[in-house]
Amino acid sequence: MSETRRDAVLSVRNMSMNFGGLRALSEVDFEVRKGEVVALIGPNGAGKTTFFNCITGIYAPTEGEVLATARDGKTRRINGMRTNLVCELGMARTFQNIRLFASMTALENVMIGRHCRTREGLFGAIFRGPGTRREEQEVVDKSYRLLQKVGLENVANEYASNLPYGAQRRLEIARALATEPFLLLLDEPAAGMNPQETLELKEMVIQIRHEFDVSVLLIEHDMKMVMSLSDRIYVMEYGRVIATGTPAEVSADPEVIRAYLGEESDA
Amino acid sequence: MLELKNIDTYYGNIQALRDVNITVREGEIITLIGANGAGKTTTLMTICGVVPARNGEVLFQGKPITRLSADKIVRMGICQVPEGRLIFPDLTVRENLDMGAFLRDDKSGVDSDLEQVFTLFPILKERRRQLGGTLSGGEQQMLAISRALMARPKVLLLDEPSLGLAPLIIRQIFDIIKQINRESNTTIFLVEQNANQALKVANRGYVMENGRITLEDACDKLLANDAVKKAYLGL
Amino acid sequence: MEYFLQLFFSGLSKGSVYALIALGYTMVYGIIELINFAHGEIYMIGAFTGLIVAGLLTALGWPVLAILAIAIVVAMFYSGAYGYTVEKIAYKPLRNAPRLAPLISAIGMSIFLQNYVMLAQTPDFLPFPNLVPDFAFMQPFKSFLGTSDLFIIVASIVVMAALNLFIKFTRMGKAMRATAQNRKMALLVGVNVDHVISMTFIIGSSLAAVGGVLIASHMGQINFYIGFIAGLKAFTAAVLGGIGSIPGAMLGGLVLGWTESFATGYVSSDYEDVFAFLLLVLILIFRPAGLLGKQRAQKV
Amino acid sequence: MAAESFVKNLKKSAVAALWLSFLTMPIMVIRVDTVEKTIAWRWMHLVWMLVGSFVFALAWHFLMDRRDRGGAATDANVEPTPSRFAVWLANPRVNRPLMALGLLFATAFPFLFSVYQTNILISALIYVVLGLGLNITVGLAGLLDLGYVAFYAVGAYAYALLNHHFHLGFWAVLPVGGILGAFFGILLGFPVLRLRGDYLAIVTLGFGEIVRLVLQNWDAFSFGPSGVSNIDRPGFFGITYSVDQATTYIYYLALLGVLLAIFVSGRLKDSRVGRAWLALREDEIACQAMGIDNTKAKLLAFAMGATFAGFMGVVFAAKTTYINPASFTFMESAMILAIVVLGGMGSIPGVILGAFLLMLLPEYMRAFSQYRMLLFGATMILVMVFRPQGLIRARRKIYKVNINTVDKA
Amino acid sequence: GKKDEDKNANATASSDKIVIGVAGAHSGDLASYGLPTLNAAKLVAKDLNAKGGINGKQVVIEPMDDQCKPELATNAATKLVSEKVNLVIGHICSGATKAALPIYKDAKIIVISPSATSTELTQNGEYPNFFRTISYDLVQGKAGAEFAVSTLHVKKVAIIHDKGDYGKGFAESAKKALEDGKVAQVAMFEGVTPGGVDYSAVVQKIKNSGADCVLFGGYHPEASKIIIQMHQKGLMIPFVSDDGVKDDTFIKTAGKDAEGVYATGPQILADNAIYKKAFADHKKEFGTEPGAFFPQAYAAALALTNAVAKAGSTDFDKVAAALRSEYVETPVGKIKFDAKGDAEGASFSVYQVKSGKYELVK
Ligand SMILES: Nc1ncnc2c1ncn2[C@@H]1O[C@H](COP(=O)(O)OP(=O)(O)OP(=O)(O)O)[C@@H](O)[C@H]1O
Ligand SMILES: Nc1ncnc2c1ncn2[C@@H]1O[C@H](COP(=O)(O)OP(=O)(O)OP(=O)(O)O)[C@@H](O)[C@H]1O
Ligand SMILES: [Mg+2]
Ligand SMILES: [Mg+2]
Repeated sequence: MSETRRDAVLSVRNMSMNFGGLRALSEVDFEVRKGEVVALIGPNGAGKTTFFNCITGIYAPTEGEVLATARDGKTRRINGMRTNLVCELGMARTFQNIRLFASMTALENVMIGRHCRTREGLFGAIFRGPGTRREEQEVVDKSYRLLQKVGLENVANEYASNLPYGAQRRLEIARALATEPFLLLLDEPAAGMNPQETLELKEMVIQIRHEFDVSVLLIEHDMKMVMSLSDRIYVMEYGRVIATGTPAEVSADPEVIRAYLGEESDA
Repeated sequence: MLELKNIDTYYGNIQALRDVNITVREGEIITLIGANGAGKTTTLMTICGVVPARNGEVLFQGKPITRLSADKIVRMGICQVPEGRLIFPDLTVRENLDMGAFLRDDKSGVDSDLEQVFTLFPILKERRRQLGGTLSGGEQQMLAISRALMARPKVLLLDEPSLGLAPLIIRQIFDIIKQINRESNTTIFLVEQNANQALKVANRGYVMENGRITLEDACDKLLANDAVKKAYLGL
Repeated sequence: MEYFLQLFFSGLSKGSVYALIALGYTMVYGIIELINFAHGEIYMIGAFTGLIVAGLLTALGWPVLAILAIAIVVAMFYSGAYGYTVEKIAYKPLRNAPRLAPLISAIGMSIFLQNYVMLAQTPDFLPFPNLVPDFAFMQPFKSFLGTSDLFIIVASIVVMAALNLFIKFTRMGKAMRATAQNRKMALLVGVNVDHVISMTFIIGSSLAAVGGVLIASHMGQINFYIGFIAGLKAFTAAVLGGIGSIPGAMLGGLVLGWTESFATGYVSSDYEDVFAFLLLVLILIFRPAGLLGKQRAQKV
Repeated sequence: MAAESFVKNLKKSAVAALWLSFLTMPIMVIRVDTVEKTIAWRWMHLVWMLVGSFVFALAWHFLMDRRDRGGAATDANVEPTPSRFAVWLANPRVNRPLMALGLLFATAFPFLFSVYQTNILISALIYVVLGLGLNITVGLAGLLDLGYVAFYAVGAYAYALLNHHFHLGFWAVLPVGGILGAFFGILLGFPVLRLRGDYLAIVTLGFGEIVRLVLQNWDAFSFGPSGVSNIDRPGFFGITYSVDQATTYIYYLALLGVLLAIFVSGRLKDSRVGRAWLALREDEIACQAMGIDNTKAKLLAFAMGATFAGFMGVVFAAKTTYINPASFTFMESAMILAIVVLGGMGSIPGVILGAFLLMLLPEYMRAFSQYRMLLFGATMILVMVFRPQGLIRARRKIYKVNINTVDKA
Repeated sequence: GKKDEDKNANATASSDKIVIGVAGAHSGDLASYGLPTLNAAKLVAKDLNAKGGINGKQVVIEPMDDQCKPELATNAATKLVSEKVNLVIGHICSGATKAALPIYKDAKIIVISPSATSTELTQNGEYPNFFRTISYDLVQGKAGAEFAVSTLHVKKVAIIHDKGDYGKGFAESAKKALEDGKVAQVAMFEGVTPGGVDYSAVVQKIKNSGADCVLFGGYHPEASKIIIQMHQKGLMIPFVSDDGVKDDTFIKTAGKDAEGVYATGPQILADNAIYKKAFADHKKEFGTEPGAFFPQAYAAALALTNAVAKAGSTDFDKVAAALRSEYVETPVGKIKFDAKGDAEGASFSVYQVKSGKYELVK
């Protein structure tokens, strides 16, 4: 299981994370391959978000190894790497508790995502030469296009904090996409959306995966979305991976039913 | 029990609610569904006096509460589980629950309620010494619900209680809603994205679009309504 | 060794002075996250009220300790009332405003109150009668600690302990902690936030008055400007100890007092403040939330 | 309705007047001398207080009603409806000529008004630049800096000492001041990287005090409290001027500084760097997770702000020709911060207006002599209460999308 | 001559008035040293005006606040210049005075300060327009040091100052005098932070240093706190200080601890009629006793108005000449000014607090 496949973009080996006495993750092995949509599910408090935090550098895992293969084909060890460098490498995330830049407009929020892909510095900003101007316009245009992608172009100039919950979630996705990731990490993107909106979101994710050629790692409690969207699923409980496999395999796994899905899965 | 009459609510100069009329009878479960940004959260905030209505009136047990401050409204027995897992991040789980019972004086009742909440959500008992802010999303949501239960309100306003919870727990939440409605005759005002489930537990439902109530009916009727099916049930 | 002890006690009494003012500071800060620059002025007003009471009662020929008691009570009342009013005028209208707006109105309030007292009373220094008589039993320790030093130390410990119990165990204390963390949430559990904030200001301000009277009596003089430096030092102490934390304010005050005292004693008083601030920077680098402050629960 | 609320306000004001009179009674009325054992009762003060506070309370309630009727205008992210005047002003066809007119006026100023007027305007202009500098650190990047005046002191002492010891001229030291400012900015930035909010505030405050105390105590270096006098006024290719001429000359220098500062901070605000600062202000974690290097952004913000102050320090030393540590107290930092917040955080015209208000107000209130600081403090409170977002609130730029390229995609 | 408001300025300075600017700290932390000067000027002007003014011209006082800050002082000075005031009393702090003087010099306005003691102000000869009624640091410090050595016969002196330009100036010249004299040794030389809540650490340090005398440069608030704490800690050595301490407020605030304290200062004879009158007038007019530097300020106002009267105009050269040549009776003695601008004739001596009053030593 721990043998790394050649097309893995993310592979995690034997990772653990302790908070004081609490072991939030223990000996997790994990892999995302190129172009895949992988879901991570599990009961509340299982350690899913903590897993995201560990691989994006927000926490440094207590043990284990995180390897990422960026678009350049090189594989790097990234545990403990600073968050911004992880993002620059090409792993972008959204947050479970939405973290938008509240008093910036929707468009600007996305433009922030372009930051690590642009180079304009202090002097460029002050003198605003043709190169800078071109880059700026490109940032604006690309960001706007991303807003179109997630259906928010008509609120481009609204403050992010004034958008409804669902729109904020989509805006976070657009912002993450703006960093040109090879791996998109979504933490409960459908939370706060109704079934219809969830459906639209799913379509959106599928489209994004093709168009931007990204792998997606998804935490979600909406089983309908998870089951129909993902190629593979990892199930976590008390910080351990208790099952992996295709949606069909996982949803039939008695362990998973006991720990997470419950008897009659009517999702 | 609770009545909203011609409510208009604004954020600055943006109108979020337009002429909203809702009636909740005692002992009833009603649900309010609607798309993102329809104004559901705003409706609850207006009832609680956090975002006061500019026009119209809110009546509770026949008395107007429109201009009362939020704490007075809570004192009258209206309690809200707010959207987005609002909890006290630097208080422990236990202290958060105690804050829920802030207005209560019956110590023994509070203690037994605490036990009850811990049996409902055993994970909270495990985590009772942890700071609220470090809980996982779902744990925070459970804490928020439990906190409201600790207040023993007459009317419980729930804003998307199932948000971020595992399927198993969601089912449990809806059971709890039914249970407290049945056992302590708590009136419940449920705002849900999970319209399917919500319409199943509730007696009556309202549909909100762009700050207006567009439909109002018994839940089974709404479940059968084509427009509702298409827009909210994802069928 | 004796020199060390002397400096230790100097630092202790100086630190207690800081702590006594810092306690009120930290309370107010804890609840509305406002650096209340006017707190020093409330302390000054407490001292002036104490002076006026002492003046009136001395004229009537009352015994000193009775004067002290009454002066403290009246000063507490008036300072509390000032605190209440200041909050209503300068901070309450700014509840939803950007975070720095009340900070600026606090600075404005500080300037206003200073000049108000200067104009209404006098710009000059006024003698403040010594209301704390020297106790005989303190005589042997005189070169370490005077009676008024002892009074201040005891007062600050008592106030700290009482405040700590109050915050931990009363309903109002609970409401204060809730309000401090999240005002909207506190509203939703039925806390009367306005009332709680007013109470915090009243309590914090009356504590400043206790400090005002005792310290003025200790120093023997006051003028309209004494609040400014005292306020700044108290603020430093509160941050050092971990702002919002009651025992922290006490500890912060003492650490500050000791630093200054030892820096003076072993290096030079020229640089006592430099040492105090350097220590502050050092401590905050290693404990970004102060000595006893809790790092905010930050989960992503 | 209006009459009813007026009567209500009347009542409220009466209560307020009674309360305020009661509150101020001891300090306003009684004056004791505990040595001579005399007591003076000044009951007239109480009468004034009653009348004054009643009028004040009435005005207060009237304005408060008006403010609150404007909806949740205090809410950070709700744009109030711009007044018709603001809309008119926002029209480039109106504001361009207006700006040109303003610039023309500013250019002609020294020839129209007295040296005194020019002189205080120089102070105001210096503070405009300081405000714009601090606006970068506080307004854009959200790093509350209460020790900003330290950088100003660094610039001023750089010129004073280099001039005193080596007779270096104004123009030679000007860049040195800026560079030293930036250097000290970074020096301060490093230890405080991990600190948040008000912990940052106190450390910066401490830093400012340390710089001042060192200047005050280290005689051998800085001449201690007696300061450095006879600093050369700026020359121009060896020409020296009389006081009047020099004032005019420095005025233009300061004006140039202001224009430059407006230009630079305006450009920065809507640039990649500026957006990174805003993001940093809003949410550090998200900011970092979006690939922004927080450390770099913070240090850059400190350094940029400090550079402005360093430059202005040099100008200041050249203007007064004498400096001592008394000019660089905490109160000065507080004033610059007040300029930024009162004017409107992040808003360039706001900061300019704030600087003019806070610097010129005390000057023009000289007529009130001893009451001027009282009124000044009151003004600060009132402006904040009635315009919590500052005099001119910052507006985010509306970016123009190039539709062609977008559609092509 | 270009400004459009010159009309106003001319109105204030019209030929039937003599406008005297009074500049100094009228607000802020040092207001208590600045406002007494303003009061003194007002009292003198009132007296003169009651007698019909100077040569028939009314005297008008124009207060100008500088908070003792250099940059505000330059603003205040330019403002006074542009208002065409004829003469200036002020500024209070040496720093502010240094910043403002070049402006007055350029405008040819006479400035007379009651309290700016920095030695270089007069001694470096740069400001022919500057006079003062207070003796400067070098004289004061030296006087204090010499008194300690020759009269008190001390051997080890602790020199303390308040880190301000006034106090440190005094302390430094005292130190220099002691080191030059080589009779007594300087045990410690340190500044205390003004406005502090407690000075017991520095007092312990003095005690520990084995000094047998304290020389203090600074103002009375710090002095009284230090002396009180010295006595509390049982440190009963002589305390010698400067003009800033020779103030009745000091005796009041330090109470019985003030007894025995020495301070240098201008000689105000107990029966000086002018001072008595000024004192009484102040109480009558303002309801309080005068504050710091009041006698010097009163003297400055008298000297200035007298010189104008003698000169018959406010012309710079004439008034300066009159100041240098005409003796005038003031609270600080019968004085005129020397070529550099320092007061001559003011006898300068050492005082000691005895039963609640400053009394001349010897
Ligand atoms: N900073 C922290 N300090 C202490 N405990 C923490 C911290 N962060 C997370 N935990 C604990 O670790 C466990 C895992 O949390 P995590 O947020 O990863 O859960 P999750 O799987 O994302 O759950 P959910 O589906 O509810 O979001 C939880 O029990 C939580 O209380
Ligand atoms: N603080 C605010 N300031 C300005 N506008 C706001 C604010 N909060 C909400 N709104 C606006 O009010 C409208 C109603 O929002 P509300 O939050 O009530 O919707 P909702 O139905 O609860 O949506 P969701 O399902 O996303 O929670 C939305 O258009 C939203 O943009
Ligand atoms: Mg999670
Ligand atoms: Mg909602």
